Amino acid sequence: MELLLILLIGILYASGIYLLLRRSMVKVLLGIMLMSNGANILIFLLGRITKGKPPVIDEASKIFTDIYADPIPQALILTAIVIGFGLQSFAIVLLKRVYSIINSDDLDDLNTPEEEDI
Amino acid sequence: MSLSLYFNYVILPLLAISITLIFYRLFKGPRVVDRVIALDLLITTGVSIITVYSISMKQSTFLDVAMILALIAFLGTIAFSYYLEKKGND
Amino acid sequence: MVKQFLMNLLLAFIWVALTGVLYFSNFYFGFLLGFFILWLMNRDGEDHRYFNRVPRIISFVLYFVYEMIKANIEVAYGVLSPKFHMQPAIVKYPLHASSDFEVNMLATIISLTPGSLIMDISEDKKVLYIHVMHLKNNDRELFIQKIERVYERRLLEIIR
Amino acid sequence: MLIAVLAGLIISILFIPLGKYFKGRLSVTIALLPIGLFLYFLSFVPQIADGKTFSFHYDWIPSLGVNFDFYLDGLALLFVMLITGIGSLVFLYASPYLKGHKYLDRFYGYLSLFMASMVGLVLSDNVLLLFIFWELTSISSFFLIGFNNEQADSRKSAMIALGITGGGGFLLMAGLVLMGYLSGTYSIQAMLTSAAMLKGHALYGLILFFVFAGAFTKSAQFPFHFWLPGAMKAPTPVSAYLHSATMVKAGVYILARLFPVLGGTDYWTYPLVIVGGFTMLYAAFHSIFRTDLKGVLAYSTIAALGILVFLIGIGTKESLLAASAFVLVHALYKAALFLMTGVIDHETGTRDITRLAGLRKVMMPLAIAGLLAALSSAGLPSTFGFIGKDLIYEATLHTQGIWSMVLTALALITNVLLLYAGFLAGIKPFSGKLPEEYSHVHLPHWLMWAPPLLLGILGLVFGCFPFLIDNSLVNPAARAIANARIDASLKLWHGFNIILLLSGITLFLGTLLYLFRKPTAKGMAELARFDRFSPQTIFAKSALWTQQVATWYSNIMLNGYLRVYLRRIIVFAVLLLGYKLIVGGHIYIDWSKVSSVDIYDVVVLGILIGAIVLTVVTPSRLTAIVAMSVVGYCICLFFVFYSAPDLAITQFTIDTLTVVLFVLVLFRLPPFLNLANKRAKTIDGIVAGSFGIVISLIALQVLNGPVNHEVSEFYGDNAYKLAKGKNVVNVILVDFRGIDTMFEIVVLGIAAIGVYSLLKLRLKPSEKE
Amino acid sequence: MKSTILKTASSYLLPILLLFSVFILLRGHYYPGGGFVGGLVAAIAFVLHSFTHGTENTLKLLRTHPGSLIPVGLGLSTLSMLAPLFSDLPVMTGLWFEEPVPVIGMIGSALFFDLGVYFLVVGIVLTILFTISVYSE
Amino acid sequence: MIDNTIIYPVVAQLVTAIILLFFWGKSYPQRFISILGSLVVLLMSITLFSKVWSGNILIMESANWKPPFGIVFVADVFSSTMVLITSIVAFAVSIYSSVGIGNARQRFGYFPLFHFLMMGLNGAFLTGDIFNLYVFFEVIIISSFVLMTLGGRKTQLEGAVKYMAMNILASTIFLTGIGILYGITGTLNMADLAVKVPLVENRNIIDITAIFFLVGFGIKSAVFPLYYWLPSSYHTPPSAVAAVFGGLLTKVGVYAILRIFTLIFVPNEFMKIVLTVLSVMTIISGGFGALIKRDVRRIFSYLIVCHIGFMIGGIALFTPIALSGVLFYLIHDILVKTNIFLISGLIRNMKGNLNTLKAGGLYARYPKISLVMALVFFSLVGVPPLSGFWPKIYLFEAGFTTHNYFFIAALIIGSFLTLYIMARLWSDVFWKNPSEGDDSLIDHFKDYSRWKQALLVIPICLLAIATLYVGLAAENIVVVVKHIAAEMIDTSPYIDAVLGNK
Amino acid sequence: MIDILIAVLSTIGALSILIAAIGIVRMPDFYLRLSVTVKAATLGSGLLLLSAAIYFPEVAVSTKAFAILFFLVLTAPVAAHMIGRCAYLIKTNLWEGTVRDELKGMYDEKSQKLRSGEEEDQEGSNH
Ligand code: NA
Ligand code: NA
Repeated sequence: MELLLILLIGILYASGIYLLLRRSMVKVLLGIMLMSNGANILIFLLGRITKGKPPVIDEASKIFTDIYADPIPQALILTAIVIGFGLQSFAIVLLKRVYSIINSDDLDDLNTPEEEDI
Repeated sequence: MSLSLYFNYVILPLLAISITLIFYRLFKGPRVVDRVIALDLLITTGVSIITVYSISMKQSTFLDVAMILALIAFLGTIAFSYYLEKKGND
Repeated sequence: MVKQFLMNLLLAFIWVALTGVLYFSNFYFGFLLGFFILWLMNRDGEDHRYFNRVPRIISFVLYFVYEMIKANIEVAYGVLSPKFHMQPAIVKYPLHASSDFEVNMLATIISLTPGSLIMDISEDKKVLYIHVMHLKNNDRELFIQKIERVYERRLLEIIR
Repeated sequence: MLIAVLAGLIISILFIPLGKYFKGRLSVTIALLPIGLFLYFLSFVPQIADGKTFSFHYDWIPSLGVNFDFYLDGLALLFVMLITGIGSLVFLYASPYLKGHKYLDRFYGYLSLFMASMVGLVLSDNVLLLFIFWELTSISSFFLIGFNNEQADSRKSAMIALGITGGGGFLLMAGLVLMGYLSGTYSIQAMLTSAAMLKGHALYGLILFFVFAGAFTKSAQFPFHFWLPGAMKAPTPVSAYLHSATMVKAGVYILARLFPVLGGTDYWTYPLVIVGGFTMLYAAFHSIFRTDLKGVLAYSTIAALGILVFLIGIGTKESLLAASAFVLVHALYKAALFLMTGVIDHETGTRDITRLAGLRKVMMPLAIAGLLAALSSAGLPSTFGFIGKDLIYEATLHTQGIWSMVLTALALITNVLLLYAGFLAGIKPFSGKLPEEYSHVHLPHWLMWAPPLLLGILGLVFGCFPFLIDNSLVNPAARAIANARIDASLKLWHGFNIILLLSGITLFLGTLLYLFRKPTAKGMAELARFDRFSPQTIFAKSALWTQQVATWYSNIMLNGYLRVYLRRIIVFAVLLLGYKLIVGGHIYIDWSKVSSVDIYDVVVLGILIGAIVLTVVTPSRLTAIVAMSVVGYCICLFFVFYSAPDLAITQFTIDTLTVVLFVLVLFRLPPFLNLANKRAKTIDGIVAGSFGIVISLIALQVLNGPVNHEVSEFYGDNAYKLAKGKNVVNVILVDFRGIDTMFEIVVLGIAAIGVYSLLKLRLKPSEKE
Repeated sequence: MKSTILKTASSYLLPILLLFSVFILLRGHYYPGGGFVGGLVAAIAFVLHSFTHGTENTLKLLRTHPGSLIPVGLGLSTLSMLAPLFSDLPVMTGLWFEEPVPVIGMIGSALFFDLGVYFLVVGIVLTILFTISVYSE
Repeated sequence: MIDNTIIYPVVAQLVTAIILLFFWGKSYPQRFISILGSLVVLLMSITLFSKVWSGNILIMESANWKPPFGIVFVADVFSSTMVLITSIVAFAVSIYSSVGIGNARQRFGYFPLFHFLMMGLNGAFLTGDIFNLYVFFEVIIISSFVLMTLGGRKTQLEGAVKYMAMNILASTIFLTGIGILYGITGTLNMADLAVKVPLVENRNIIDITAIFFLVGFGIKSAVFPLYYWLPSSYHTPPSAVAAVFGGLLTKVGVYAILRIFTLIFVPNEFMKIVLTVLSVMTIISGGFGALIKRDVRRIFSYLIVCHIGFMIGGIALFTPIALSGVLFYLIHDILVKTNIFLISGLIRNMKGNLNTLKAGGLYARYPKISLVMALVFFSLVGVPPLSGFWPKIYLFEAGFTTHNYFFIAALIIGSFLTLYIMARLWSDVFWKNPSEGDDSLIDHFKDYSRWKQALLVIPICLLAIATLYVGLAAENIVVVVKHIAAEMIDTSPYIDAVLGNK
Repeated sequence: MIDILIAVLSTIGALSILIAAIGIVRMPDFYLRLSVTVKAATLGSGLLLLSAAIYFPEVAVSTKAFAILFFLVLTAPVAAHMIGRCAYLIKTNLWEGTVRDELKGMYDEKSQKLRSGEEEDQEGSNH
């Protein structure tokens, strides 16, 4: 399974970067999202994966009686997801604002000739 | 054959085939509404997969995830309808 | 008032079910929580009497499940048969139900029944537009009758 | 001593900003400062003459080895007397010269700053302290050259001067730090013990390069000389003081000062002799083509500086003695000429030699001053200049073999030309017939004519009575430079010898030249034809070229296209990572660490990849979002499969909300346009793909390594016992690593504020920024 | 959107979702869930309401601008982070009541922290979404 | 030593920001609270610094968990110095902002955002946990995004889009690095990492991980070829915002590089070569860019890049002397860069324009303020004995020690370009007469009340005095930076303090 | 015994979902796809959830399963209705085999208000 996830990580990063290199701001945003997903899975995988053993202690016991998945990467990813959500929602709104000014989501239309903005 | 194995080797593969088919529709479209219902169905099937998985793994904890999915999945569909209705077409 | 009370009670029950802790205190807490949420909503209450409905509800549910399985088999047949022999149609169904709640319940039930799907309710809430998979012989009257007989009348009995 | 140095700084700090409250009332009083300092340092003369030296130490930055270490020896004393002495005269002179000027007090502020820095420079024993004052002189010079800053060419000259001297400054700094690093001290006196080591060190050449660069730029040696004529834009007292008598000699000073440490080798001698020699010839030649009085003086100053560098380069006792004496000689006559020029300019409004004549009739004292200075510059017997010239010839003649001929010839030619230039400046304006237009001209305030006259007279006095200064100033200075005993007694009369002959030839040829060659604008225009080969042009061109290269480069780098920037960043990362991966080699799969695969894993993965592909290729924005949410939901399933329910929930909820957000935002947007051509897509595909491969390979390598779960086991063991929770992830989030969560929600809060403000805030046009 | 069905559905889904969100919030320490997800679910409840009833009506229902929940939630979390300072403990140290409380279980600063997160998330999501939808209209 | 004092500069900023949020929309009380809050933080930072300076490294184990299990905050001399400088800058900028930032922006959250940003910076300096560092970085970038777009003019948005895209990329790369590091070592505590990373057998993977951090922090600190966002964006926000950005944001990247590359990854030969090349190119790129620009803030933006190169070069040399130089430069640069952007705002107020070709005559009009500005400019150039001069001694010396002549050449070129550019700027903006009849040249400053004028000028003077102190009392700074450099070379006191092996 | 019950229920459930999946691929138009999927999938999920409710002995878990079922039943029809309505509004084509479309022309183009077709009579009678 690890190998498949490695493949997936590579694809997520690659496609994220590919979209990041587009002119459309929406695509850039999607690229960012794909990449952050890639990073999350990378953290998840590199913390080593465990199937079907969530890090939740049983109702009855006070400590783990079985093996359990590493909770730290999960906590890190959670934090990263939440932060990513904050950034992405702001970015999406920025997109809207940009659109309402230049009437397009082509980033090249946003470039201002330097003389204009001095 | 234990129930756990049955779930793992029969039910889950069945559901896996289902989501593959559903995804085929999502991939193919042709219209966005088709994709949206495929997505909706994908999530419903996802709820099922999680349910089955929790039986197969004997971990009821996963049902919590299924619960959240069941509760808020349709918001996405509503949002897409909202979009399409406002926009008029795709 | 009654409806609010019932809604509140329902919420308290859901709470108990969710937490899975069958204590009176838990119920009480759920009730308070529900009250708070309803207070938040502050909707105008409509009077409804909820007495002796339980047996009817149960029989209706059972009947509905039966209908659902039956229809599901039909759908399965429709999906799996190599040739399409559906006769889909959008049919206008004149409503007897009047309140939002009634209409909604009816719509949900019709939607859950395989082979039929609510497209929309008219602005004046007089008709439902229903998409049917098999409008047998293109006979809309028969379909309308069936809906009325099987679902609407029973439902209204329970609710009203 | 510290007070002596800092007094000027303090005065300047008070004067520059607060000047307007003084309103010029104190301008003469302020001259008490240099006069006081002059007298203070005068008191050291007898002791220094006896061979004593004085050290002063005050802590400043001991940890860095930079302290107020002052060292007063003959060399320092010579310079400090010049600085304070001429400074006194200039301070007095400037008072009437700039009378009523709006920024007179500011002017005095800069001047005090300069004087203090110059005093500090020559007194510093610590090379870095020296450098500090060195740079301060450049800065004060910048402000003084640009004093009339409404004029574009004033500003430009100030810029050029600062550019050249500042640039050289940084090189000098590198050199001084290198010396300090190699010898382990920044004290020049302490460095003397390491002199042999430094001269033998592999980096000796580099040190010399740096030091010479600093000295040549400061002392206006070819090819850096051209800032000096430009600096004549400064008010004339400034030219007299900074750009002739003192500051420009800082370069010479540092060469002299470092001579015992670095000097005396071939690497030292050849560059200095060649550059100095060429500079003196070049500048002397150029001086005779000028028609602007200050231009003439500027070039002759450069020539004099060339002579000094030349002499220090030769590095014999004779030459060092000559240099010591010539510093004084030149300062006296050149300052006099400048001050005199200032008066002429001030009174007649012109400095054009071709128009000036007969002024002796209206300002006799000035004419005397001019004459004395010119004669001294010509080296007429009984002037101090004569002694200077003698010493120079003596120095050149005392070199070995063929060199002696060549160098002497060079000196001769230079002297002839300089003589001409001196006459031109000192005699020409006063001789001949007074033009009508200047008949109303009269003698200015006595503070303006007395200083040049005094300087001229001093030249005569020192020339007639050289014993006044030989043992008191010149010998100690030469001694300090050579770090050896020198006891030459300066004499006006050496008897008939070859030196006298040379002096005579110089005088004869120079006078001849003066009599037969008249300065004309035409001559200058002729010379201007060669401007395109001049260092100034070359520097200007290379500056322009640099500017063009910078423009070209910056426009390529910052072309405004985000995707280009991102692509470069990625390529950079891929190159570094890829290089390391390839170098590291040995990529393998450790099957023992790979877990089994279930069919649903594969299916979900397949769908995930399909959804990614759809996101990338779809032309419909909405489809892209649908596909994106499939990506999210599939990842959510993975999280469920691999034991992360909390993650699954969060991922799912957030994905759904993101869809809502997108949908709310997007419905007004036009469809995707196919904006990229195939080539761009291919390149981007390769870049992105290689990054993906790199990441995958890295992940594989990490997985092959061992794993450490010490921390997570601690969490698992203590989640319930100590933190009273059973969902370890949540316990981590609110307890073990609660700080993360705290600030993570701050991020969210900020994002919300941002969204609100971004959409709600509308600036009025009146909001300025 | 003018769908009657959705309108009706959302008015009974709103209380259910809200209830559910509190449920998720309170049990987070023991099961999957917690303040963050709870807050998201609560926010989704209101978002759904606003889809059908319009943002203005939802705002009326809330009685106050959701943005004001941001400082409240942030403040609550910050206070529970800082509370240990008063007993000379490092920040964020869990402080617990001795006895468990029925229904909720152990009550400690972590719960208040999560509660702060809950309010904050509701405030944030609603601020973002309502600002956008008002802007879009 | 366990001490809650460490967290006060972070918490106090947070609390200030939250209180400010309760005063949403009311600009008058916000100004007051902001200045007061900044003052309180400044006092706390001074306390923290003096505690650390007089004693040991302080740590605070958040949630009372021993490292490496909990997130630990560590105040060594380095971090407490950074916090102190940041607090000085924050105090000055918050005074300046009360007038320098328009009412509209103040009502829409400028002050809370500003304090959140400062909180993030202080947190980033103090945290001893690498993932927590990431979180604080995110706090920093999100608040900077918002501050950058606040007002939403087109140029602002243009800058913000580029700024965001590249910074988010940086964060992702940084996060990837953290993930890899966790995968290798299983820990996130920086001291623990410092112990565990050297024990890892596969050195190659450690080098690779280091590259992730290099690229991530390199983008943040605007190193060639990762610097594009900076010149594209820093001229767009209001000057007070640009001041904080210019002074602190790139420096926190440098801080992170210094921290990570001294504590966890010690640069090997390969890394040193890479860093040298980057530094040389950074200096050239920044210097060239500044040379061709005619807008004051664009010039300053490029100069930031140029001078980042000095610091990166110092890190490449990696000797105690070099690190002392870098640290000294860092302290100097924060104060000066902040101030020059504040100055640019003042110039804009005075001239209504920041184009050097149009503006002019400031010296004649406001001689005293101009001279304060000149002092700052000369400090920037490194005119001795002002603050920018001293670190160069160290850098030169370290360059010679390590025979890194490329860096020395770049240092000279960079210094020279800076000198030339600032002199030209002075000549254009201060000396030259302004072009006549240009409508864009309006003096708003003179219309302000005395009180408002003072609020704009005082912070500039305050920072100028701080700069002057750094220059003239360099001994004190030298002692501090030498101490820090020693801590960087020998990290065992840090590790022992955190992990408690005494 | 219980195991067999669970196996049967879950098999039917999974097959229902499979049918829904086949349906969504095979059905010729959007409305039919929608029609097929919602019910079959809801039924299938419902049966699987029932299995889970039986499988896990704890009351809390079983109620959870029922709660999920309840939510699905509550939301799925609404979602289906919304997307179906929206598809019609944006003029998604009906299959050519469709025998009757009484909704045609009933939406007001601008306001998207849906007429019942009966108000004319009323209004007519009022006149
Ligand atoms: Na969280
Ligand atoms: Na949680």
